[in-house]
Amino acid sequence: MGLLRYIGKIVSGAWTIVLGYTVTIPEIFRPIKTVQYPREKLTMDPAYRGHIELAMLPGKDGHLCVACGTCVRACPSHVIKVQGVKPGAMGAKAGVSFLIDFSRCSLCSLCVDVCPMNALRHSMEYDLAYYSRWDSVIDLIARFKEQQERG
Amino acid sequence: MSANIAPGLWNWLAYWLSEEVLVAVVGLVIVIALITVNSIGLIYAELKVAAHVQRRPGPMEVGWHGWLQPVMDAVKLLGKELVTASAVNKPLFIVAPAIVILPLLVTFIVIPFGKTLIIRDLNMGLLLIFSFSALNVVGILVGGWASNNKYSLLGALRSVSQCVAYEIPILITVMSVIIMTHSLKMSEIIAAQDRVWFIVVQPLAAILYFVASTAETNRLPFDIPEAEGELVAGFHSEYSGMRFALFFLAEYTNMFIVAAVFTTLFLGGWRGPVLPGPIWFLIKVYALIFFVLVARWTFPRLRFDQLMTLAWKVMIPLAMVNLIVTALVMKLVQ
Amino acid sequence: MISSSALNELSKALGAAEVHATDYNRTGSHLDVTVAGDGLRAAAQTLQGRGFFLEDLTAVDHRTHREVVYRFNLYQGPCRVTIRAKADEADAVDTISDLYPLANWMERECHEFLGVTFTGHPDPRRLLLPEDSDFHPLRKDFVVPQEALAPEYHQD
Amino acid sequence: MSITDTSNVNIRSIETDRKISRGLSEQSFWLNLGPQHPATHGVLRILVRMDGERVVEAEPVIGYIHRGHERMGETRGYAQFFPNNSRMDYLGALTYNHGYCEAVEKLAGIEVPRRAVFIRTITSEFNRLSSHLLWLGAYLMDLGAFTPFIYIWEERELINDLLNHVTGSRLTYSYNRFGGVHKDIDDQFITGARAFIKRMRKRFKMYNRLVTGNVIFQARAKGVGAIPKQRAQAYGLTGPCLRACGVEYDIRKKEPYAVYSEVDFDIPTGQNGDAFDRYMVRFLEMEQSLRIIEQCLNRLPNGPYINDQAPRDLAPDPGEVFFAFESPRGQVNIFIKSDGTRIPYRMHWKNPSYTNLSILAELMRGQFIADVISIMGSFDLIIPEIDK
Repeated sequence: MGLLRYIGKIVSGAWTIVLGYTVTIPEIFRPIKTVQYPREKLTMDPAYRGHIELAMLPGKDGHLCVACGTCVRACPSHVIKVQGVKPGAMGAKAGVSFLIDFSRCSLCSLCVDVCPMNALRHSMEYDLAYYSRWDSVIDLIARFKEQQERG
Repeated sequence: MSANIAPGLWNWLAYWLSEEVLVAVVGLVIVIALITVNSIGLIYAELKVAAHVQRRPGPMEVGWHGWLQPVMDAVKLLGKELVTASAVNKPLFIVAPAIVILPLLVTFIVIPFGKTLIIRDLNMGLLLIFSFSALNVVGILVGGWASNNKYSLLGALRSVSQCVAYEIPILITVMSVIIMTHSLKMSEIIAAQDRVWFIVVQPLAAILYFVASTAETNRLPFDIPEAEGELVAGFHSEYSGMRFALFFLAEYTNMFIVAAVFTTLFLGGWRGPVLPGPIWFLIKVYALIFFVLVARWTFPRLRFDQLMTLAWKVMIPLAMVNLIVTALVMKLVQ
Repeated sequence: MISSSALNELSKALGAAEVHATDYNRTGSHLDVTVAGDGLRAAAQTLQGRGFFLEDLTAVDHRTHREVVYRFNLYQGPCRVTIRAKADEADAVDTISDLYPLANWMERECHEFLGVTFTGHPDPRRLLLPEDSDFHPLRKDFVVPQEALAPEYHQD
Repeated sequence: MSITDTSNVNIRSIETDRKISRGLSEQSFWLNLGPQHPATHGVLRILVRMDGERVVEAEPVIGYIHRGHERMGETRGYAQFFPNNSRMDYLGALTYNHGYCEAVEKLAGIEVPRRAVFIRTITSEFNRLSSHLLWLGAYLMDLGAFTPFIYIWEERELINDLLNHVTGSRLTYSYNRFGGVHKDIDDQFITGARAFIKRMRKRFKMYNRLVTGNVIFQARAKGVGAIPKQRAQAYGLTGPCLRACGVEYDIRKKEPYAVYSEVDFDIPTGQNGDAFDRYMVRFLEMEQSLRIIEQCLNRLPNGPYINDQAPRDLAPDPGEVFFAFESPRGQVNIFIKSDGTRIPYRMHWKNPSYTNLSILAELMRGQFIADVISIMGSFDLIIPEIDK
């Protein structure tokens, strides 16, 4: 009896080894699943939250930021710096400088949530790497103008 | 005067150009080339097998489908600094990689690649292979000890006990083949498989040899001497550059030798239809290695004591039974 | 859900010095009592005898004094008992780590962050903070040292 | 050769050293597992005293990445703590997010629309699934099998794509908001989720063939690191580690939050409390998660996904709340005390990995070094969660 159990254990153990092979060997002949990153790129889902940028609205020239500073206060990591000027005595304030330090941003979307003007949205950028900490400071106004020029 | 020298020179030249020496020298060159090419090929195969098992393409950048990747790796390793930690035992530390690789070179003397493609068809061929490939473990022990690293030492100790445990089932299973061939000569073992391969006659011995030899080569699931999850890199934790590469080379060469012996013992060596002998030999060897490669990417690693249990409580009894049965049958057939 | 009479009985058994009104749906605990300094171990023993396990252990800095808050619960169903123990003038509370091994680490954490000493703790070393730290960062009077604050990003 | 020389090892306490070395052979030595070690999955360091291959005494040394989350919680507004949730437990970010929201909503008395609760449950369960999947791969990698680690990424990728479509992130989600969620789910998500459930059920069979039944895996996991039920309870283990010991304790069942009281699911439990049981509990839990998601998808109500009336700048009335929820690793306790200002007066988190780790020292005594790795792997430790 003991001998039979001993042999049974060996045989069943060996069988699970064979089962393991039956999983992995067929996989060799199946097509590849991975994306060859620098050569091919995935398109990001429209919902993807990259770093923030100023929203571009069709039929509108400029951005909507009025430099109210709500996003500055909402930001948990004190990433945002906004400066605005009043163009004249009457008109509303407009943001002239909107800096974010992306290296400290945690992409929580709180600033987008609180913006009363809906001036902010998330960009689609995901492969960002910098040589210097300076480079991670993004001027959103300059970025907005660049995008506008490109159309 | 020139007349006196000429015959001497001629004799001297004739001696050095004699078939025997020529075969030895050319053989050595070929062997060194072979182990390098074999290792590079196997590293490439490993990278690609691992990748495709995991549904990735593997290396694709250097050369067509990345075939130059292992070559580039070798170049990189050549260019690397040979770090010697201050607390190591320097002479032993330096000599260990050589101890690992040199005995493996010797074993190539008797590997029969083809009917005549064998450096020396020694009478004690099989014995020579086993005695020299067992020396491999001395290098590992020396390297692990000399590293003065606790992980390395643990790896080295494990390696020794593993090798001791698995040499025994290997030798016993081989014995049951030798009983049938009445010879340790490689060519005669192959000749004995004229009608039928020994894998058909001795299936259990073949399986046992395959498992035990995988353990001998420290391949997963038996790679406990270098278990990276536990011992970081085991016995070669402290090695870098070409010294590390030599350990690597030894591992892949060892795999080749083990598969070559399996082919000789159980798969009829170079025998096969249509294609020439050496090609058949290599096909069989690499087909076997393929299974060893896939095993690494399929199974978890055994624990140290389970490895010993497998050797002493499963493999050795089974090998003994196999040997006894073989001996009895041989006696009865006579 | 546990009946109020059972809770009354339990609070008596715990020797509660003070029973706080609590609403499970609002605060998350069924019973909320404060025990007097030396009554803590007795209360913990009582709870252990009734099959309660230690769920949480922390302290609150009330500026004037520290209060250690223990939470016990039952595996069978929710019956969360909050026990509060006021640390004495020397910021000391009896340890319960011999009763509940879990309390060992929780008390160590509590000690290093809030400066509450657990009398009789077998291993009062620092756990998460550096071994030589002499500050208690969760105390309300703790001022973050200037050099520990993140430098401005422009100074690269 | 100085194997007994401990001068180059950072000994934590010479006292402990002396205590341990009494009655031991001269061969025993200290070994530093970590903070940089392939099997510790982060900067966990375990100082072990070894006698040959056996561990005599082990002591986890933690705190290498302590960032002071509790202190951060006490210096910033309620909503500003969202990003911190996912930095504590990066694999169960959504469950943490969900739990934190529920706790604060309880404290401030914010109503949550039904649809939002369903969405939270679905996303939390997806997160639990992806966390368990990663654990499965990482555990097997500790045991030396590399390939399952790659296979689980395929499933995780699908989950991440689905969650990315809703939350906009792939790992450190801050998706839940007080009074609801950040973004509604759409038909693409629902069809994707249904397809995923169907596919996942097939993949479980593959994992069973490749891993569960494998003789080597069973040898490495069965009977390894068995925790007696009493010890598990004494150390206050939670989550799969406790359930593997046969205690049927799951916050989702015992103190249901979200919609867990309305959906039908089981709590898988083990018997022996060993690594294999922990594996099985997690494995079966994944199937239960699929069940929960399926039921939630079937019953998903229409309506708003966020309570518009919820105040932006939260300043709850003075009071305190204790809230427990089930993260993939076990019970997380949140204790928030408000003094009526916009910043919490006291915020305390009890993380399951932290309490689970405290039993490790006891569990490792007398084990093989290889088993130590297996035990650690089976605990599913998340180091940022331990170090807070």
